[in-house]
Order: sequence, then structure tokens, then C-alpha cells
Amino acid sequence: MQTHAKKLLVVITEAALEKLLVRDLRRLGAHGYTVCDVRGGGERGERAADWEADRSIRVEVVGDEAVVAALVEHILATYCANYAVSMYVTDCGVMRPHKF
Amino acid sequence: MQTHAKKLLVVITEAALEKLLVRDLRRLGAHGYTVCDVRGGGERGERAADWEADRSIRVEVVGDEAVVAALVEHILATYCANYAVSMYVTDCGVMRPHKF
Amino acid sequence: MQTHAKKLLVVITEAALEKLLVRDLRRLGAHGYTVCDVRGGGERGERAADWEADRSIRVEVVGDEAVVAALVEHILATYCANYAVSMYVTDCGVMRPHKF
Amino acid sequence: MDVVVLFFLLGVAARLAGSDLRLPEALYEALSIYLLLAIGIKGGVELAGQPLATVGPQALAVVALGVLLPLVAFPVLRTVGRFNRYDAGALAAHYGSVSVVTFAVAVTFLAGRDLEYEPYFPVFVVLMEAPAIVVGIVLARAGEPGRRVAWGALAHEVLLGKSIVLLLGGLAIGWIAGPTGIVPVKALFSDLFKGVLAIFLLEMGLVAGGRAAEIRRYGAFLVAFGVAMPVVAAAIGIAFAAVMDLSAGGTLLLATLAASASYIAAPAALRIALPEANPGLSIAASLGVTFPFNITVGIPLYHRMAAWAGVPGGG
Amino acid sequence: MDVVVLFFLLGVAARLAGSDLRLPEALYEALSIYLLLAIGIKGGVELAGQPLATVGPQALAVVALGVLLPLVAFPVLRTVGRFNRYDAGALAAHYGSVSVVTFAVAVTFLAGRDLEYEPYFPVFVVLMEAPAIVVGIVLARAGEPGRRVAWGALAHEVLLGKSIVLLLGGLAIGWIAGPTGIVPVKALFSDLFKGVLAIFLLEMGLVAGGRAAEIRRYGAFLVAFGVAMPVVAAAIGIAFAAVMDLSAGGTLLLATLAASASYIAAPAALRIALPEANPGLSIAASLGVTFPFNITVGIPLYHRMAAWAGVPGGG
Amino acid sequence: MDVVVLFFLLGVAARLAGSDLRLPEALYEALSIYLLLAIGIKGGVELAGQPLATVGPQALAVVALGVLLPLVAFPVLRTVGRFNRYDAGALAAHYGSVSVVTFAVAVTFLAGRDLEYEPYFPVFVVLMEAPAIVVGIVLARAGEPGRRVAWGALAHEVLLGKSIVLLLGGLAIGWIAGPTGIVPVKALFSDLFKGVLAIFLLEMGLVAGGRAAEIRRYGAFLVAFGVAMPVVAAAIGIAFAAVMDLSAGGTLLLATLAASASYIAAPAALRIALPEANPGLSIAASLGVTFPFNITVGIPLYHRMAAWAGVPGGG
Ligand SMILES: Nc1ncnc2c1ncn2[C@@H]1O[C@H](COP(=O)(O)O)[C@@H](O)[C@H]1O
Ligand SMILES: Nc1ncnc2c1ncn2[C@@H]1O[C@H](COP(=O)(O)O)[C@@H](O)[C@H]1O
Ligand SMILES: Nc1ncnc2c1ncn2[C@@H]1O[C@H](COP(=O)(O)O)[C@@H](O)[C@H]1O
Ligand code: NA
Ligand code: NA
Ligand code: NA
Repeated sequence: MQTHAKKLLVVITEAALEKLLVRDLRRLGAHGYTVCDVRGGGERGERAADWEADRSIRVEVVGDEAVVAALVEHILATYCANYAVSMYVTDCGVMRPHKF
Repeated sequence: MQTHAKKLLVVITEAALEKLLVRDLRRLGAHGYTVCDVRGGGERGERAADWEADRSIRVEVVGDEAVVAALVEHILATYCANYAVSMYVTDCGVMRPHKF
Repeated sequence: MQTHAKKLLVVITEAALEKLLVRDLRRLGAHGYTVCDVRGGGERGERAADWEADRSIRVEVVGDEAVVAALVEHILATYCANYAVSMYVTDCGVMRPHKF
Repeated sequence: MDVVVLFFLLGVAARLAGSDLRLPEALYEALSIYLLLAIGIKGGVELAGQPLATVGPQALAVVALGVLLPLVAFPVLRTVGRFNRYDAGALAAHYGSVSVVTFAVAVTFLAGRDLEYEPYFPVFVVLMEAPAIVVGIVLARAGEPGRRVAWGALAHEVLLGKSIVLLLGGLAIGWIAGPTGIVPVKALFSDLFKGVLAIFLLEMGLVAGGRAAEIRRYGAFLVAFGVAMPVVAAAIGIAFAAVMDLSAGGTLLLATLAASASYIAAPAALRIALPEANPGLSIAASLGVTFPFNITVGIPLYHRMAAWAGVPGGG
Repeated sequence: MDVVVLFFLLGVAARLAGSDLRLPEALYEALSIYLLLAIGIKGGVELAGQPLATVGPQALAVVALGVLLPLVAFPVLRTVGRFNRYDAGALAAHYGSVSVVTFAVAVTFLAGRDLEYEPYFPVFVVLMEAPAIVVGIVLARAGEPGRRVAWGALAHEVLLGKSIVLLLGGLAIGWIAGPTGIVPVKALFSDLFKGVLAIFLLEMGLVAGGRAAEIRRYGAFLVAFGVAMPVVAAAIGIAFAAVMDLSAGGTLLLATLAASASYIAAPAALRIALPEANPGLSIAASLGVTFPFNITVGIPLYHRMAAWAGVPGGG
Repeated sequence: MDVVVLFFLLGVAARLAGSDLRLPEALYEALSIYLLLAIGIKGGVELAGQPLATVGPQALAVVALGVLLPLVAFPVLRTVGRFNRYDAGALAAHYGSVSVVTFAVAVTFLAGRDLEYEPYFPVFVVLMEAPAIVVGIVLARAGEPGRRVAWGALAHEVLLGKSIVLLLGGLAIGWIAGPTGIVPVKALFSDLFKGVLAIFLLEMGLVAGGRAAEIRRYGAFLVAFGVAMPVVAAAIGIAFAAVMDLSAGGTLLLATLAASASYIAAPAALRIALPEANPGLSIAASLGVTFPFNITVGIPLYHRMAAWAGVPGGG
């Protein structure tokens, strides 16, 4: 199995940001993204998803290190001050490098 | 924390493939799998999950490198030409190696 | 992109354990967690989520190696004998290390 | 056969034929919330003006019935069924507790035959949820003096679970609002009841049909127990009804409650309080065998049994 | 314009205006399950006491209509539309099969005008689901003798899919229960039918409105086909209805079934059986063009066409 | 107490008792879509044949009321409450805007007492959604000339949000269909309204009950504001109603709209347009304090206040 090294960025944040994040990541060069509805808790308390304002999403982006770095930078600067945001990055390998 | 090295394969694809993929991965030696409903976008456009044909799933399989490689091979050969499919692989560690 | 090394623990288990796990992970020092509803199959058969007792969750915790190790230990000792549980650990990098 | 039962059979048939048809989880949840509330409300409205002097002793008898049934089931499961203590305790708990949907089908059965019953019966449903679960756990844990049961967590799980909160809440709402106060919500909670029950039964049929392979795996004893236990329980229920001096309709309802096996409250509680028990086993028996048996064959049979036992106005 | 169509237009307008309004997926699922069951039940209840001698030959004619329509569409799509064989086959399959919701809107149209129709029409809906899908696949695969179609999997997908299971199941329930047996569930399945249809049409409007960009991308031919094909198909349907000796209402319904394009059963089946076809294309045409056309302009037009063709009692 | 309010109290009680009961998110969504549409449709049907000459000036007054209320609230929040400008602006926006469900409870209150009101009131609900949100944001941003507000995005969020699209859409459908055209969907949108409202209130009770800890954390001022502000706003609303020459029922409705605080449109809009504000604060106040206060104590109180103020036919 021959794979090509990419980065996987996972962002867990408020559902209200979904539209904004998708627009941003497209603009910053990501080729795609995947969103999933989640609930959870962190610094900013429990987000039990039992009310519209309490819903959270988990956004996953596979991309080149540069794209992921730009995205991370942008999210830190734009959203982290005022929104519940968690982010982490892992290494990953893909089969068709042009896709990501 | 002593862990045993395994591979994690993540496949994001059309919901229509769920049954087929589960059958395939069982046949190719995976001991288990986890599926989650997602939405997203990529090469083949937005899959907003607002219509039956537009639903996507995220399938996660932890297994030995050989099993994951066989699965990747099979998916590339069988589904990638005609379906929206994204795949990536990461390293992971498990506690009970016989399980995966 | 400067990141700080952390561990990501993923636990896939029965929905009945959600409340217990969240309580446990808070107690053992995790700063947060994210939960997602999933379905799947493994050693203990298919969990198709078509019935209350058949629902599964996927819990994600990012934390220091020590916290994750303690959590893994606790889960192995407390739940693995009697519940459907899968766990794996991967390396990950975070931007704001104090958060996790 | 009542039309609602046909929906159940459709679900079973679709699943056995291999259809992937499934109702969304949220719909299943919504329907079960509706049914519990509606049953509670109906009972509550009629509770106004009931002589509590009668209900009190009857309520005690109903709790006693809930305690007795698992005590009957457990030894059979241990000796004839050769189950380990955990599985035997769990099964005993399921069969001593009750199924609200089976109760609803029995109420529909009575309505189709214009048979009256004590209107405060939903109170009995609430009272029979918990006792058998406690008894089943005690039986399973009896041989392990070292292990302590987290009774607090268990009480929380059962008493504050969906079934009891919504049934009791509905009872309270119906009782406070009374026959005139409830009118604004009747179009939803009363007129649509049987239609909603029908859709819920379709889903139950799909789930029950999906247990076929599991039932085959667990073998003949489980099927035999899943059929015989409700009949025995119904007979005991009819005896209790006679002592409690219930109407013909009430006798059928008590027999049905005794015969029915829980598949909502009990599984949830036992997964936490008795994790050693195999949850697939209890669900296969209660949902895959006993539930279908009760709503197709059982209820009419218990109606007959009541008549044989000399209940006036019985089948 | 019937009130239910206004809900569709609201959905389209909201989406075109850029609103993010969406109905939860589970609600969409729940409503579609309800509609299929309700349509089936209604037909089943009236099926009791129908002379099967009449229905038999008519049923054959309906299947023939389902086979014929894709044969008409395919060459046009290949030559004029210049689609590859897969896309042409898929589109032909969609347009030969039927849309249950379009059918429901036509039934509402008749009800508003007190026009009678053959009560067993839901049987025809079931019969027209599958044939065109098979024909469309055969047409697409004809040039590839090496490729074999997994007919077993396809049959499973179509015959055990949501549409046919629920329509047939509803028919069976209605037929077994009969006019009196069905009474307990009428408040849900009959009284609420049009309201539920309205909400479903709101969702359809949102989805159809969301296809605007895609339709623009696929170009003028697709729009022209999406409007012309249903009109031609309706004319063929009216001719069949004349031969079958259907009532005025039945003629409109058969014209509408012919004119309608599938967007539930066909897409699901073709994604598995004809993966080379672009699913966006068929959905854009059937849901984005033909469905709106049929429920706003088409149904009244086919009513007129039937009158022109001399159907007694037509518009 | 109206029966629908009992459902709210059941939700609060269940949550405070520690029950995990929750309605599925999709059900909550479905019910809120239904309620908005149903309220709109009802208003739209009655709008036909209303003299627009009267409605026009009243509409202007209603917008003025929406602008005035946050201007009253903001200085109090800044000085007495010592909130930062963002939180003060956000709270002011929530309290100037409206709660559709509180409005629905007030309508139910009137129906139970056979009191008439201007049938076009849903138009006022639409008109009062947005102005206070704009004013609240302007107040919060006033001290920061450097920051520009993305008014376009805000307009999109508010005007094309669920509340306004469905209310306006319902109004349009009701208005176009008229009293006879609407008949086919009445069984769903009219007969079931109060039952659906009851279940929605159960969910609101669960959510409100879940805010108890948060409310305690934010302290006494928030609770005092959450009770006093609606009473003051209701008084202002009654004064406006007198000027606008509204009926007794209309006076109560306007008082209720003034007193009610938004928890759907405002939170969504402010999270985007005023992210510095703590969303938990506004929700705790509007949903945890003001909503329960209004539907239990407030509405009857405003009815009395209107009578004291000399509105004929008032409580
Ligand atoms: N340590 C963590 N591990 C996993 N998920 C987390 C963690 N911390 C926070 N989250 C998720 O990120 C969301 C926002 O986090 P916060 O900004 O810390 O409140 C939470 O609601 C969780 O879903
Ligand atoms: N770069 C990416 N990162 C994360 N998910 C992706 C990415 N590209 C595609 N996906 C997901 O995979 C699905 C199919 O991708 P595609 O075949 O590229 O259209 C999309 O709908 C996304 O959910
Ligand atoms: N190899 C695997 N890869 C991914 N998920 C798994 C795997 N094995 C088990 N799971 C998940 O973990 C749950 C419990 O596993 P088990 O205890 O093996 O039955 C399953 O229902 C799956 O959702
Ligand atoms: Na029982
Ligand atoms: Na057709
Ligand atoms: Na207000």
C-alpha cells in the first residue's frame, strides 16, 4: 500500500460556524471537507446539543501541510477568541494525492 | 500505556455503498467497522445530505496493515471510478491486538 | 504551523455508557471530549442502531499521554469485560496546548 | 385481527423478506414519547373523581404481582434453561416488568369490543415497571455478597427514565386538567392514538423481524419460555384480578401486563445495573418472541382464559 | 391552484431567495413513509369487492406502458441529447418509472373537482415502479455484452425498497382490514393526508430550488426534455387509458403516472445497478424540472388533453 | 392554568428532578417548523378582506415598539447590570425581539376566554422579529467606529431565517388559499395546533429546566431583569396598543409580544453578528427566566394590566 503524506485537520466547533468555515476552507485551498454533527464539552462548558445554539460540528479536512497550516492560522485568528473551537492535526496517508 | 501498532482506514463515500462496503470489509478480513452519517464536499461537488441520493457516510476500520491494504486496493478498483470516495490511512495503537 | 504533541483517544462503545464515560474522563483529568452517534459491528456482533439498546457512540478525547493512559487503563478495567468497547490511540498535534 | 396488529405483521414480513426499510430513530423516539404521554393523559383525566380507597389496596396487589413474577421465572430459567445467574436474573426482570405497547394493544382490543375497564389502569402500568427489575437484580446478585449494587444509580435510571416520567407526567397533566381542560389537546392525544400506535407497531415489527437469526441461535428453550411464561403470567394475573375484584376489561389488562415483557425500561436499567447479563438474550426473548405472541395470539387467549375462569362479561 | 402546491412554491422561493431553511432528514423520511402507507391503505380498502377480471388486463396494460416509455425516451436522449448510453439509460428509467407524490397531487386535484377514479389505482403505481428501471438498465448495458447486471441485487433493491414495500403493505392492510376495520387509524391516515402532503411538498420545493444551479449547468436540452417528455408521456398514457376504458379521473391519473419521473426508487436502484450514470443529471431533470412542471402546469394540462381526446367528464 | 402550560411544567420538573428525558432534535425542529407555518397560515387566511388602511399605520407602530424596547433595556443593563457593551446589546436585542411560542400561548389563552383579536397579528410577529436585533447590534458596536458590521450577512441570517420565512410563507399561503382553499390542510394545521404546541412546550420545559445551574451562576440581577423587563415592556406594549386602538385581545397580544424575548432568531443572528457577546447569558435569561415567567404568570398579569389601563373587555 503506497500512500502519500498529507495532514488531517479536525475542527470541533459551534454549528453556527459551518457555513463560514466551509467558505473559508474552500478559499484557502482545501479540496474538500467532511462535517459531522457532534456534542461534547470543553473549556466553554457542556454543549449538549439539546438546543439550537448548543449544537456542535466536527469538520475534517485532508490537505497539504501548507493548506492545513493556512487554515489553522485563519481559524486561530478569526474564531478562537469568541467561539468554542477545538483543533488538532494528525499525519495521514492518501492514495490519490491529486485529490487532496 | 502499551499499544500495538495498527492502521486506521477512513473512507468517506456515498450512503448507497454502506451495505456493499460492510460486506466487502468483512470478506477481506476486517474484524469490525464503525459508520457515521456525514455531509461534505469534494471533487464531485457538494453532498449536502438534503436528499436521499446526497447522503454520505464515514466508515472507519482499524486493522492490520495487510487487511487495510487489501481493502484500499479493493475500493480503488471497485468504487473509485464511479462513486464519490475519499480515503485516508493513519497509524494508530490499540490495547488488545487480537480484537482488530 | 507549530504544534504540540498530544494523544487522541477514540472509544467506540454502547450508548448506555455515555454518561458514565463523560463522568470518568472528567474525573481522570481530560479537559474535554466529543461524542458522535455511530453504528457498526465487531466481535460482539452488529450494532445496527435500530433499537435503543443497539445504539453506539464514538467518544474522542485529546489530552496528555498520561491522561489518555489513565483513561485507557480505567476503561479496560471497568467496561471491557461486559460491554462492546473498541479503543485506539493516535498521535496528534494541537496549537494551544493548555486547552487539552 | 385488529388493524394495528397488521402493521406489526407488515414490519415482520418486510424484514424477513430482506427489506432494508427502517423508520428514522427520531421518529421511533417521537412515537414512543407520544404513546407514553397519551396513555398517561387518558388515565389521568379519568382519575379525577375515583375513590382512592379502592385504588390503594389494588395498587399494593399490583406491586406484589410485579414482585412475584420474577420469583416464578428465575428458578425455571436457572434449572430448566441452565442460564447463568445474570442472564436468568435479567430475563426474570424483563418478564416481571411490563410492555406499554402491549398494554396499548390490549386497550385497543377492548375498545373494539366495547368492554369497560378501570380507567386508572395507567397507574398500574407505572407501578409494575420497577419492582421486577429490582427483584431480578437481587436474584442475580444474591450469590455475590461482595458485589454491591448501585441502587441509587438504578433508581435514577428507572424512576427518572422515559417510561415512568412520561406516564406519570401524563397522569398528572390529565388529572389536573380534567375532562374539560384537556379538550384543546384531544385532537392530538386521543384521536390520533391508534394511528400512531399502528406506525409504532410497524417499527416494532421491523425490529422483531430482525431478531430472527438471533432467536434461532439462542435455541428452542428461549422460544418455549417466551411463549409459556406469558401464558403462566397471564393466569397469575387473572387470579390477582379476581382477588382485586376487577372488571372483565381490567382482568384482561392485568393479565396482559403480567404476560408482557419489558423492552424499554428493563434493558436500559439492566445494562447499567447487571452488565454481566447478555442484553441480546433478553431482547430476543421479549421483543422477538413474547411481544409478537402477545399481540397476535396472547391477548385473545387471555380474554378466553378470563372467561374460563368465570370472569363475568369475559370473552 | 391547490393549496398543497403553494407549499411547494414556498419551498422553491425560500431556496432561490437563499434561505437555509431545511426540514430534518428524519422528518422527510417519516413523511415519505406516511404518504406511501396512506396511499396504499386507501387503495387497499377500496380493493375489497373489485372485480379482479377487470383489474387483470388493465394491470398488464400498465406494465406495458412502463416498458414502452423508456423505449421512447432513450433514442431521443442518445441522438438529440447526445448523452452517453449510461446517462440516457438512467434518464429513460427515471421517466418511465413513477413519482408517488405527483400521483398524490393528482389525486388531490381530482378530489377538489369531485371526479371519480378507479379506486385500485395504487396497484398501478406499484406496477409502474419497476419495469422502466429494468428497461433503462438493459438499454444502457446493451452495447456491453461483457458486463453482466446483478439482477438479483437489483430486484432486491427495487422490489424490497421503501416505495414498493410500503405501498404493497398498505394495500394489504387496507384490503384485509376493509372499510370498517380501518376506522381506528383513519384519523391519522386519511384526515391528515393533505396536510402531510403539503409539508412534504415544502421539502420537495426546497430540494428542487436547490437544483437551480445544476440545471443551469446541464443546459437547455435537459430543461426541454424535462418538460416535453412528460407531455408526450401523458399523451401516451391517455391513449392507454382509452384502450383500458378508464374513467375520466383514472385517465388523468394514468396520464400523470406516465408523465411523472421517479426520484426515490429509480435513483436508489440505478446508483447500484448503473453506477456509470451521473446521478446528478437524472435528479436535476426529474426533481428540478419535471416535478415542478407536473404539479403546477402538467396536471391541469393533462386534464385538458384528456378532454380534447374526448374522455367523457374530462376538464 | 391552560393545559399546554402544564406540559411546560412537566418538562421543567423532569429536568430539575434529574431525568435525562430528551426529545429528538429532529422532532424539535419539526414541531417548530409546524408552529411557525400554522401561525402564519391562520393569520393569512384572515388577512383576506382586511382594510390595509388600518394595518399600515399599526404596522409602523409595531416596528417603532421593536426599536424602542432595546433602547429602554440597554442603559439599564449597562449601568445597573454592569454588563459589557456586547452582552448588554445582545440582551437588549433578545428582549426587543419576540418569542413566537409565547405568542402562541397567549393566543391559546385568548381562545380559552373567547376573546377576539385582530386576525392579522402574525404580521406583527414578523415585523417585530428584526428591528430590535439591529438596534441591539448598533448599540453594542456604537463605541467601536473601527468595526464594521456585516449587515448583508445579518440581513440574510434574520430575514431568510426559519422564523420569518415560515411565518411569511404561511401568511402568503393562507392569504392566497383563503378560507375555502385552506380546508384540505386544516385537519393538520388547525385541529392539531394546541397538541403540537403542548409537546413543544414540554421540550422547552426540558431545556429551560436545564438552564437552572447557569441562571444561578449569572446571579440575581439576571433573574430580576428577566422578570422586570417583560413587565415594563408589557406596559409599554399596552400603551402602544391604546394608541393603535387595538381590541382587548390585540392589546394582550401586543403586550405579550413586547414582553417576550427571542430565543430562536436573535441567538442565531447575534452569534454571527456579535460574537463577543456571551450567548449563554442571553439564553439563560430569555429561555430560563422570561419564557417561564411569561407563560405562567406574565400573560394573565398583562391581561389584568390591560384591564387596569381601562381596555374594554380586558381581564
Ligand atoms: N480535550 C478535548 N478532546 C476532545 N474534544 C474536545 C476537547 N476539548 C474540547 N473539545 C470539543 O470542542 C468543543 C469546544 O471546546 P471548548 O472551546 O474547549 O469549549 C467542545 O464542546 C468539545 O466538543
Ligand atoms: N480534502 C478532503 N478532506 C476531507 N473530506 C473530503 C475531502 N475531499 C473529499 N472529502 C469527502 O469525501 C466526499 C467525496 O469526495 P469527492 O469524491 O472528492 O467528491 C466528499 O463529499 C467529502 O465528504
Ligand atoms: N476493527 C474495527 N474498526 C473500527 N471499528 C470497530 C472495529 N471493531 C469494533 N469496532 C466498533 O466498536 C464497536 C464494539 O466493538 P466490539 O466490542 O468488537 O463488538 C463495534 O460495534 C464497532 O462500531
Ligand atoms: Na410482565
Ligand atoms: Na413516468
Ligand atoms: Na419583546
